[in-house]
Amino acid sequence: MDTAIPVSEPSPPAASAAPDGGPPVLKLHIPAHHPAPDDPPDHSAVPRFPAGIVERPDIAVPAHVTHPLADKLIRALDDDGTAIGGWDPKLDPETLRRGLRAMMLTRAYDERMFRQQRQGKITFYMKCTGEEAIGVGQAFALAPDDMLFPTYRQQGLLIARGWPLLDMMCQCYSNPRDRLKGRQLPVLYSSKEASFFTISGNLGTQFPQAVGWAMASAYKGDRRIAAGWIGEGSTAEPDFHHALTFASVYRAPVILNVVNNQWAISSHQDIAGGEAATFAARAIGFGLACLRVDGNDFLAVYAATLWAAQRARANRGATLIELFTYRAAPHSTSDEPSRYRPEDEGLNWPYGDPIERLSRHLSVLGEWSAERQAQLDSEIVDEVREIGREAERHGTFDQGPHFSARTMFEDVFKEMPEHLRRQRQELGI
Amino acid sequence: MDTAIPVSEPSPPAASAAPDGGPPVLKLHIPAHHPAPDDPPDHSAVPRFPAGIVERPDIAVPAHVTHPLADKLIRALDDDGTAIGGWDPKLDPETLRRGLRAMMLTRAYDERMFRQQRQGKITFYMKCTGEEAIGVGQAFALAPDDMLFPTYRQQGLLIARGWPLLDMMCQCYSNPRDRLKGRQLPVLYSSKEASFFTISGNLGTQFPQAVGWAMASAYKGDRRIAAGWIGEGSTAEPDFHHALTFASVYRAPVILNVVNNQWAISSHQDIAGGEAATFAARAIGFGLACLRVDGNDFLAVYAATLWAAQRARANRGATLIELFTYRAAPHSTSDEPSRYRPEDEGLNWPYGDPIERLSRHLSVLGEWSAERQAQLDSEIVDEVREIGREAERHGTFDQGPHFSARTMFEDVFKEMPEHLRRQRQELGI
Amino acid sequence: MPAMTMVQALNSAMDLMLARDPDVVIFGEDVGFYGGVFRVTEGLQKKHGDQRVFDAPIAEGGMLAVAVGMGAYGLRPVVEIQFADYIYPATDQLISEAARLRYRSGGEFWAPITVRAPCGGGIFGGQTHSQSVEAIFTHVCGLKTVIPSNPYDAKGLLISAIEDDDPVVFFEPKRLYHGPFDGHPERPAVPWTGHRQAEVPEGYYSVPLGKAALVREGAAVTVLAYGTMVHVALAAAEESGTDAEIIDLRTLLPLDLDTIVASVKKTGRCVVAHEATRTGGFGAELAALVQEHCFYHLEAPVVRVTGWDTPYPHALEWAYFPGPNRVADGIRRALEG
Amino acid sequence: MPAMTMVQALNSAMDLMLARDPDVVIFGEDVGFYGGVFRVTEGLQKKHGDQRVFDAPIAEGGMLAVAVGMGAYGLRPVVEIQFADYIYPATDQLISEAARLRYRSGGEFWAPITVRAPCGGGIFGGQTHSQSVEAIFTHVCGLKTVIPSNPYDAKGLLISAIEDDDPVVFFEPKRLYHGPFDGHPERPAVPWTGHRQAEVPEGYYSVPLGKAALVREGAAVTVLAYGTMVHVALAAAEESGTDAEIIDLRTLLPLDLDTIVASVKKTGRCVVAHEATRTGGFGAELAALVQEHCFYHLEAPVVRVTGWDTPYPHALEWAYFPGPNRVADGIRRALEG
Ligand SMILES: Cc1ncc(C[n+]2csc(CCOP(=O)(O)OP(=O)(O)O)c2C)c(N)n1
Ligand SMILES: Cc1ncc(C[n+]2csc(CCOP(=O)(O)OP(=O)(O)O)c2C)c(N)n1
Ligand SMILES: [Mg+2]
Ligand SMILES: [Mg+2]
Repeated sequence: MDTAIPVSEPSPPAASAAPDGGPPVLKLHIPAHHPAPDDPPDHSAVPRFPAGIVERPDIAVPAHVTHPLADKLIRALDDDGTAIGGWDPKLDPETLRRGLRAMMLTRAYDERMFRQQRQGKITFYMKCTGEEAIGVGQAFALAPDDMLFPTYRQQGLLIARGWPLLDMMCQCYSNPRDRLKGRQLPVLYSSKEASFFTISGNLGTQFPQAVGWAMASAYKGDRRIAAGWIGEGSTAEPDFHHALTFASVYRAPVILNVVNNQWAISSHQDIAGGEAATFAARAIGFGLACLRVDGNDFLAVYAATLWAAQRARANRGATLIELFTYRAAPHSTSDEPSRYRPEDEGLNWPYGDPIERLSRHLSVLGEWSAERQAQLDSEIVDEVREIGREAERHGTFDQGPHFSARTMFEDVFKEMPEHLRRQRQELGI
Repeated sequence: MDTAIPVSEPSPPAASAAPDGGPPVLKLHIPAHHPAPDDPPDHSAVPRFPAGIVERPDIAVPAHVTHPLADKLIRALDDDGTAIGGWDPKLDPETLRRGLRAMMLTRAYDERMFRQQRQGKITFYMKCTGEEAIGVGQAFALAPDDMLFPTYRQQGLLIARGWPLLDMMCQCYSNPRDRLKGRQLPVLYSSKEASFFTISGNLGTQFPQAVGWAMASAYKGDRRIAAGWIGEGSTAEPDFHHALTFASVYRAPVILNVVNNQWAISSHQDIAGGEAATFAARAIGFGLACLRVDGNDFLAVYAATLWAAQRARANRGATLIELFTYRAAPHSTSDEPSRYRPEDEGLNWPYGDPIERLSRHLSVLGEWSAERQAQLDSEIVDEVREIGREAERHGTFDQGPHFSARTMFEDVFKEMPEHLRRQRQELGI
Repeated sequence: MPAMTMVQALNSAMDLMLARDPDVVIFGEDVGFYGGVFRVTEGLQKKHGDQRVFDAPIAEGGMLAVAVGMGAYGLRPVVEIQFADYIYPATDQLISEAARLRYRSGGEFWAPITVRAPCGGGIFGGQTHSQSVEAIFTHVCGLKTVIPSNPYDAKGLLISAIEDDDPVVFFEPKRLYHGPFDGHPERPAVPWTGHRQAEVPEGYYSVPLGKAALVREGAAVTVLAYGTMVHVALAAAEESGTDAEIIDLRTLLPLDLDTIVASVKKTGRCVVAHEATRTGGFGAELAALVQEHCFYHLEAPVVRVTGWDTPYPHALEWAYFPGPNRVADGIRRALEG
Repeated sequence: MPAMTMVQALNSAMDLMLARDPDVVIFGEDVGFYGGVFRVTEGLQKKHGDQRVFDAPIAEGGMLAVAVGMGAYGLRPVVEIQFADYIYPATDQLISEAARLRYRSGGEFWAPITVRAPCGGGIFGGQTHSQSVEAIFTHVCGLKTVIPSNPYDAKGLLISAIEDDDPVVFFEPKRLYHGPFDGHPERPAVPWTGHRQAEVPEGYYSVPLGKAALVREGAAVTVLAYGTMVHVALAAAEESGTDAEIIDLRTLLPLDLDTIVASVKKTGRCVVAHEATRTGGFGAELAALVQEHCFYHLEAPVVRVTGWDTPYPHALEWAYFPGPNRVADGIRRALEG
């Protein structure tokens, strides 16, 4: 009888042998950077989904029913501007016009402030050009006291909630009317009144905070839900994982939005893991509901957000929404997209421009006309210019005035501790 | 003509209204703790999967073909000890006996060292009782120079690779034969020779390190792959997310193993997000292959690991394997499971004990007998006792000897900088 | 008055705050049903319900993030990090978020979070269950940092921390959970019973943040310590027969500089003691401050007695730990100059 | 010898190391095709291929983790963190892993990683693009910390860092990328061209880690500075007409204590300057060391001139930044005692 079984020698072939006649050595896969600035724009890798074909499940379905939607694209507006399918929210024309106006205001605001940076009046700016349907459409679908945890690219949320442009401009100028006392970079707004959380310069951090706020709301038996936003690039941060984990474990009443605008500065969404799966699909492994939406389709954005909001409010848990769009603007005023992508890539985006598409839709409905569009255009230009001038009268970054240096030591703590008082003295103020 | 569209008023009902007549207020979901210590053990929530029914895809399939496996359980050994289905690796009896021996050795080693702690000879210990098929089965399926990034509960890997128990024991005693110079808690082994990475006390950190090692191996055109392990509780850490993200983006040749032993100290796997989805399903959102395996089935563990290894070696990327098992032992010698779970919960685990199951299988094959089992039992007891005595002769934690305090200042850096030399002097040695 | 261990005192503080304030919630790894691996939250879930005291996924960063969101809502979350050594994954949410909210929002948002974490060595925890990481947080503006040395302070300070509207990092020297520890591992363990500072009122009281305690009066040298090192410093003073004045800082930030300066101006000599690694430890800040404010009263350099600049080695625990002999030696050096 | 900016010098160091050592790989956010947001890796991917220089997901912790695994394999990864302010998510892998591997494995495993990160203010980056976080890392045993102040050192030190077998955190003062900065924002920006230390050999050379540089000899007071503050200190000395000796530390850990002590023993006075928040900053360690080693030579307390203990406020950049006036004032206080 022999039980003296040696333990040391494993049975499979040694590592150096190739299995199944496959390739003999390992290779590292680096996602290709494509297309390069000099190449013609190429969106051939972006699948074309027709509008109206994705079914709209009941908000009460188990999460897994939504999982096949991770590989589709919810679209309500077709290329001709007609609304079709179950995801058409059937908004009245008045609401559609309000949506159009808010999107246009957002774009005009962005344009002015971008120029202000070029003129040296502010230090920095970030536009959301091409992504206006997201901020505006989502704000429209949420209740005004639902709490928002945005990134720097959802100014549309604030504008759609009617938050004064003047206030936003003064933040960018860091002038004495800046409610943030000149402490934050331009565009990192905060407004408790508008239920809009203070935007962080650190990517991702707000995403699980939204889950915590939602947990608190649920704990208190409140009715308000929370919504968080994150860029597709930032989904690689731990915060994304934490948001999904905690939302799943505690069934938090939150909407988790991934804005996939294809780029994270110069890195294509492939570098964030978009090559092998959609970002909506991240929900599957956590048993969360997911929707993947044409982010340039105001109607689809609105409808999907409303679906997720109703689901959350009904204690059915969180939904991850991937908003598929394109960052038409440079990343920020510090960015030089001409170094890493073809200049006209945005113009060729297969899902068009959100403002044009909604405008066309209103026309198709017979609720809009070239004249009304032109009038609204000039109205908005005037409005932004006028408010802009007023804001500048309060001070610009380059010319001042600014908050006094005394204020630098405030709000670090609720009450100023002794050592900060001493430091203030040391500064001689 | 009226384009003066107000922006401020959103259309959906205010937050305070309940949608669709649903529940009026939000509620926070806290996963129930069940069953309590005084309740009868209850595994009714654990689905019973029969053996042999899950198909084995070709290793070359696209990852998504494996995704339905996230909700199944790969089993090769049925309850009677018969191997069935496509995942039977058809190992020869000699290999099976070697596997059995390594598992038994692991268990006997654990038992001795646990007692050593109770006797005050070491400070701390962690057993892997009930999980032996994982360490041993996976080591058997990997090449001896594949790099392992384990947690503290895969001592079976080292033992199956034939690493001397004496060395492991001396680490636990922190005696002068401890290759880690008394610096680490017991069980946090390290062996470059055995391609076994230094175990961290910080949960999760090793998981993305395995991906980095695999990327390096691919970068160098090597043939060795890496494998990492993580507990189901620790999948909530960022490291898990990083591992999946980087493995997906760079198609790293790595096997990512989640050992779901139902518990993380006193927290049930529900607290890690196991209530809403399986841990294998986490792979889906990253486009990685996944397998979910009966971790108490030596054959299934071996077969699944070999599948993932061959796939990785063929440059087809990473596989996430969930090894479904039960932590039969207390979390560690510091733990008191009687405070949070029924004492006999483990005995009732529906998937049995891995050692008994492999032994039964060998018997069914006619390759084993009660006598051989008895003889192996006593052989192993003797072996462990003998090595144990030898190890104790080198010193125990309580009695010493230990490394000299001089060595405390070594290996912080490759060369000792001046300030550490001064501190060593200050200690007077 | 009942004698409480530090564990009981901390438990009592949370029990009271849960009862007084419906906005207090407590979560962390294993804190719910089990009551925490050090049993500090024992019984709280049973008494206050699992909506108020619950287990969290193993994600220190996630816990802090969720706490920030809860704090912004209006809750007062108390988060347990199982060991201070595992706080690193939470640093971004603590430093970039919890600590900065109020400032960056112009005072509109803040997060009244208390982060509890057992710290320090003395239990053979090896390098990942023994760390003292306070210096990482005292460097961060917007955070308060507290380390109690006895049950009475532990309860009173924890109540203050939970009531505070700024984020507080609250480190609990785990070696003190069940008894004072003078740094002599060879002597039998002493329970808290009988210790003056283990007489803890069952009801509500608080110990203010930012106030140090004079635990031993003396004229020859000032010893600045906190946590376990307060007891070690006392032993060192007794054993060396030195007329040392010992100050228990209790709160590192905001620091009670007045008490420190008054003492050092009196004694003219100063020793700083902590378990953390030396370089860049909080002792560096203390030495810097003392020489800034008491330079013309100092008769000798400020001496630092600290953990070495190495990880905490499992089997060499007592060669690493700055025990009474090393503190006494530090005192001697401060006296000799 | 060509004049190089700091950006060019750093780029040249990496270019050379990629060419010399096939085990060097470089990754980080936007470092590949684009060449980094500060363009420090410009052209490297094109020249050395995307297997050697590539973009990483936005996950600082993931990058460090992967670098540790690569290091254990035998590579020499160079990781760029886009701004030092974003290093916090990587602290766990840096502190608990990279820094401890060698120790905890008894010398078997280590990770020769270089972590590059632009640090400091001066570009109106607001509170999340201006931080100086070196003190968090100098407190961690097992890490080396480097901050160059000019192109010559930047290249030589980066080469040393990449060649070093221990993990090195390499902070690059972003305000110095394109020219020296004396702390006078009102004056026109100056390019590196013409600066003595911008004469950088195109080939291989190294500046050893752990050696400070005496950048100005003087007898009245010693100023310890690093990074941008070296230039500010020089301006302060000139403008105040003080006979100040200025030491550029270059490496904070291991620290060149001998050079510091020799100087302070000579001058009897010492000012420490850094941009980071004061409490617990590296200046605390320097002040503590100086008073420990030079107590009987000191004629006045060591003065710290630093960033305030607040976040770096966007519009109050120059009230926050410790400019030449404040350094000169610190010098004056050190001289007056
Ligand atoms: C933690 C952290 N890392 C890095 C950065 C620098 N950074 C700012 S924006 C950005 C790209 C973000 O891309 P994405 O998440 O896709 O958002 P988008 O800009 O496309 O809206 C990076 C890397 C940061 N702000 N925070
Ligand atoms: C970062 C970190 N957080 C917390 C701990 C404390 N801790 C040690 S083991 C453990 C439970 C781990 O559970 P799991 O991952 O399921 O592994 P298992 O013990 O079941 O094998 C915890 C919370 C730790 N070691 N590291
Ligand atoms: Mg993006
Ligand atoms: Mg587990």
